[in-house]
Amino acid sequence: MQAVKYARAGSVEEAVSLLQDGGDGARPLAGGTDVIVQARERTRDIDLFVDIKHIPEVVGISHGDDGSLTIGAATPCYQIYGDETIAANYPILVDSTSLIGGTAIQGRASLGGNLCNSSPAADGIPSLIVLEAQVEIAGPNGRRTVAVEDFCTAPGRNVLGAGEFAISLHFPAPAEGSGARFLRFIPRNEMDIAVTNAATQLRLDGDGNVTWARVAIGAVAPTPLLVSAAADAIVGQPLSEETIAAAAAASSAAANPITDMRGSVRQRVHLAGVLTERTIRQAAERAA
Amino acid sequence: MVTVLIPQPLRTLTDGESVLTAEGHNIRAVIRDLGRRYPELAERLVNGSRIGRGISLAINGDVVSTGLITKVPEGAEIAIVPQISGG
Amino acid sequence: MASEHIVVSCTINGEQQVFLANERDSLLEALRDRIGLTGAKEGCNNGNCGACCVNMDGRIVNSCLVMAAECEGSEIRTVEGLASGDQLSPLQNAFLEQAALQCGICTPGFLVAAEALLEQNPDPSEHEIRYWLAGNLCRCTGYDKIIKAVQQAAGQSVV
Amino acid sequence: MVTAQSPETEKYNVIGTRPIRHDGVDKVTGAAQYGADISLPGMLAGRVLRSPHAHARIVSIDTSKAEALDGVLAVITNADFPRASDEVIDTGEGTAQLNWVLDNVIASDKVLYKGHAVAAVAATDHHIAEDAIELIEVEYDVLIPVLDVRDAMVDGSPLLHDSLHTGEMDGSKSDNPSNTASHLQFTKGDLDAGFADADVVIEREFETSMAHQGYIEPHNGTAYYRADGTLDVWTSTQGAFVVRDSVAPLLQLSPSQVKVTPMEIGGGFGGKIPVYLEPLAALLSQKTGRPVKLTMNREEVLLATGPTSGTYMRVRMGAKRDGTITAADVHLAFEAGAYPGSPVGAGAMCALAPYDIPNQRIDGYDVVVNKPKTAAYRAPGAPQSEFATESVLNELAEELGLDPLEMRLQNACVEGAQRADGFTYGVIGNVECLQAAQDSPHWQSELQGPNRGRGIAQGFWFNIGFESSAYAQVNGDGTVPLVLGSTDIGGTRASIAMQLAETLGISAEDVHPHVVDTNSVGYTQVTGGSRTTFAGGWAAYETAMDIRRQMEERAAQIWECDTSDVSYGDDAIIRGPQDEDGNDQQFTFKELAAQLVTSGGHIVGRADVNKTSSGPAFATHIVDVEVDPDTGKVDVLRYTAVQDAGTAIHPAYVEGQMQGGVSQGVGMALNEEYYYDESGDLKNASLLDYRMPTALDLPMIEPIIVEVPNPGHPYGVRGVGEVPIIPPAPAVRAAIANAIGVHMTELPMSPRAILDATVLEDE
Repeated sequence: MQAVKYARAGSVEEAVSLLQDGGDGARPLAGGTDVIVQARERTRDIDLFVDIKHIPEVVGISHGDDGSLTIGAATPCYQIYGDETIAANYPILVDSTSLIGGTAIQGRASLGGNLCNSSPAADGIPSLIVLEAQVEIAGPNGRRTVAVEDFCTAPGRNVLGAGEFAISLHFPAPAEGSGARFLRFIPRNEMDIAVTNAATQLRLDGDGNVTWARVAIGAVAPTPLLVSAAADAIVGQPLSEETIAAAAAASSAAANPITDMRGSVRQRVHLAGVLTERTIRQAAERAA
Repeated sequence: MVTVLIPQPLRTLTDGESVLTAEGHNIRAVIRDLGRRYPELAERLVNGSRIGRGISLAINGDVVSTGLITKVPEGAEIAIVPQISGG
Repeated sequence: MASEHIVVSCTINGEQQVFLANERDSLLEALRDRIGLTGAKEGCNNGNCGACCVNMDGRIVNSCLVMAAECEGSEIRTVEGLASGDQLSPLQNAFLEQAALQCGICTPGFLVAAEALLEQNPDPSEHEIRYWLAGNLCRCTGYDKIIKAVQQAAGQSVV
Repeated sequence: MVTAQSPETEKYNVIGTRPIRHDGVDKVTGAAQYGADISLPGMLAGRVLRSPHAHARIVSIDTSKAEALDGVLAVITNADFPRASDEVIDTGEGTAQLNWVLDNVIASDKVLYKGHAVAAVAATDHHIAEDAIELIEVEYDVLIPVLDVRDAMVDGSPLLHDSLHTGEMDGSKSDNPSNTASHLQFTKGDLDAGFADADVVIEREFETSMAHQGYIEPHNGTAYYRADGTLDVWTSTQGAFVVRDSVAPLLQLSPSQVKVTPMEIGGGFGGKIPVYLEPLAALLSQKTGRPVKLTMNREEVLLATGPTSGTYMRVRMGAKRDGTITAADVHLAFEAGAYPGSPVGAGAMCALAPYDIPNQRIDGYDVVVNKPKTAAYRAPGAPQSEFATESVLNELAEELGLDPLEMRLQNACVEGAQRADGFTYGVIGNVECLQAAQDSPHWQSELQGPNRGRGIAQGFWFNIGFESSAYAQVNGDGTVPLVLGSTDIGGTRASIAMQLAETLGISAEDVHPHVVDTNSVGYTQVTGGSRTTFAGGWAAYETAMDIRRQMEERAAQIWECDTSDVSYGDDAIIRGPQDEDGNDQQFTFKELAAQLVTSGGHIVGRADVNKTSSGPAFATHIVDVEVDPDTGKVDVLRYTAVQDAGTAIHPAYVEGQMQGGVSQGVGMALNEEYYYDESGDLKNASLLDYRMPTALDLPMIEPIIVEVPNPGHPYGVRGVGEVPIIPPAPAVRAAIANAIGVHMTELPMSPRAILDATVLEDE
């Protein structure tokens, strides 16, 4: 473990100033399941942890009167998948949060942390993208909001500037007739990083036409990808073998992966299609 | 009399013979007897007071663990095998 | 590069503890090196094996992924806190009766994790047990007897 | 819980029952002390600097900055050790050259794999030790790494060792240096004639990856060199005496100066036989005069401790239309890692061991590559070689339209059959295992559903015996402390104590087994090779017989009669002649125990045995899988493991060994691999990416224990630990072929590999 100090922030303002004063070596600490490992294995220079999970605004779940949802960035996964309203209205968030790590990881890890760690293979981000989530960021110049698909910029990198950190995620109310599904492919049944993952949200009208869709894929590019071409392939008509296959092909075409110990280029390109197809079908089942 | 089975790679030391017979009440005596006809073989099978490097001997299917003084029953079959380790 | 020491106060197995830790210590290191509770084990030190599982404020966590400094004011339960005196818990007894351990290094983590499962789900299915315990690796048993021990502790009939 | 004894063990009182293991309470309360749990006054923490390169010459090492860091008390390199000779030392069940042992512990002129130890520090705190190794400056001359066993064997390949020449079994050496350390060969019959006799011949090539033992406890070693020149070592090891006999010569100490205390051990599977940290801790302690503890992290374990060999294998096998196997030709090239000593010999001897094949040739090559030095791993060598041969046998059965189980029965070795290496079988349970599998509910059931398949495979392992020691005394209350030298990795305190209890006619609970240090018990070989319950049980039996004799003598003294008139019955009643009044004289064990102290003192029984009649083990496994053709993922649906245990002393722990072996075998079959990049960097050195099965990856594993008692053991014990890791990979391969019609040729049969062999094949 690097020589790292610890500070517990009691408010957003305090966290911002701690992070700002701490400079490049200061990192927000939520569940710690990524940053503590990075500090220990010296894969990232960290000399200060700013613990943000005791800030009331940064932890917890609130449901708006309009059906929208706000999740504190440091809210641990188990609270998210244990929330009955989320399970009913945003089951895709249960998909993601219940397969990040194992039970013990889920006791600490958060969606905000998953997002800010900005791994190309993050299992939270594709779901956030297809749900059109917005991340609220606090920093020295006040607050700003960024669409999740614009958040990650490179492996381990994102739009957060000096002294900034994510405080919450906002989700619009699910539209009538919508359904969403997240799937990942891993060699085991648990505990692995995704070889490839995918999420789809779509809306069906009364006639079974897809009126709107979003498809996102992960672990196939430097950042999780919103694949508009895949969505375009299914929107405006009822789902069919042909449209689903076209969407899958669009995802495979959009994939630009690398070969590493978790998967090969052609495996990932192939799986992007397979998972796109499967999430579309299963999102449609949920929409129906 | 005992029978000694010679694995293929050691037959360079036995003029190609694959099965030899020998006399002896223990391993040392058997090897000494073999050495009268096949001195290079005997040299390979003994390393000072021990059985030769990297090999084991098995009497009737049981690997010898008590070295050159291990008793050899009359009529026994001796095999020459590589050392085995277990996990 | 020098690191300083910090004072942490928390409740461990029902006892109020105040201890001195290196500010770089994880909860696992603090438990083992500073407090002398060596029941939680280091298997991987990055959250992938579960040998260091402890219960923190009612949830199981990998104590290697918690900084000691984070524990200020929290309530920690370790494998050492499962038995009361020489009375083993039903889960501990079940592990012994089902021969659910071989080398025993993963056992503390499994016990802490399985107890947390039974607290929130007293009658889990085999799949629920396997899912809950997927973050705890055991290399000796093939998991059969561990699953059966949890089933036994849950009062289920075990073949 | 199943408590009924098997028909084979019904005649016993203790054997075949399932008592609570003696060390159990300590292990469920967290009280058990494993190697890393030790804490000593004044103890320092050590840390090892490791090579970032797979193959490089060390130009220079500058430790000055590390030494200057506050809190650092010593920094050592290979140069600080006494020069090691090329003498051969006993390293457990094998031997090794002392200088290679040292060079693997800490590199001398070259680093030979990524993670090879280069220097070690001792500091007041492990955080400081970690900082200190970052300050050590090493200049390397990076060399081309040799990473593939076939490339390594080619003339002109870069050499790991300039002094290594290929050794033949006859003692001759190759003229030119080579990465091939040795070649061995076994032959039987006439190979060409055998193939000419065959109606069908199948030839396949296989590649398997290195795979790690994966014990959950990382290596550790604590040493304290005292002012009087004695050295104490505490460590998690499979063999305390091996540690003593390795550390002593490396530090040029007498074995009598070194005491090794085996701590509880968190798994080993063969990987905790070699020394890694103990010599470093010892030298650091010698330099500082304080106890030093070294522990590895998981990355170090995967980078630098023994995995099992990766291989290239080729098998050609021929059979007649009726299923008779006529010939088999097996070529095995095993990666030894950085220094010679792969398990290719055992692999070669096991390759065709279950089958009576008249014409055979088996060639084996031990090849060094720039990867960690391999160590024993559960039935070392056999999971690879039998994967190759069992796989080809399954394909032959498929080609001939024969039931693969029937075909095995048809060719199975029985008592009197001789292997190519010259071994002749005594009483074995090969056929009995196959028959039990045939009769099992699993084999009798029908598998339904798309993309599902069933596979079967057989496994063979020798089991070993060797030296074990024990002693026990009889306390006044009739309890018996039993002192052992065998590290208890999986319940052997219980299985050995049960054999003592059985022999004495007392309960398992009245025996209190203890594992002690190397000064407190006679020489005992490693816990490994499936030998511990066999040989430890022998020692316990002899110890108990010694006690029985002494108790007969004591009773004779008390009754003032001839010892020959006293008999110790198997019911633990000591019976003497009638007394002067014509009354029967007898003691129960406890009654006589209570009188020992007043009738001449306590009784201590002891034994030191060196047995090799360990009795081979066979196993038959059946597996059902489902393959996802779109992702290449294999799910294991159902698993049955049949195995001959000889006599199952503690059936629950026999089952546990079978289930655990299956789990490791399935891991090797499906996902476990060493993933290197072209520079020799191991890219998956974590338990995240070295994927061992989780609880969610396996179904319940149905164990069927067959008992064909070993005539070479008083209770018929055969080793049980190793053979169950062998059949899973070929059985899973057959099941995959049965499910989707593809015959895989590599291990692991990962989703990536299966996709490459199926939907992505033409791309």
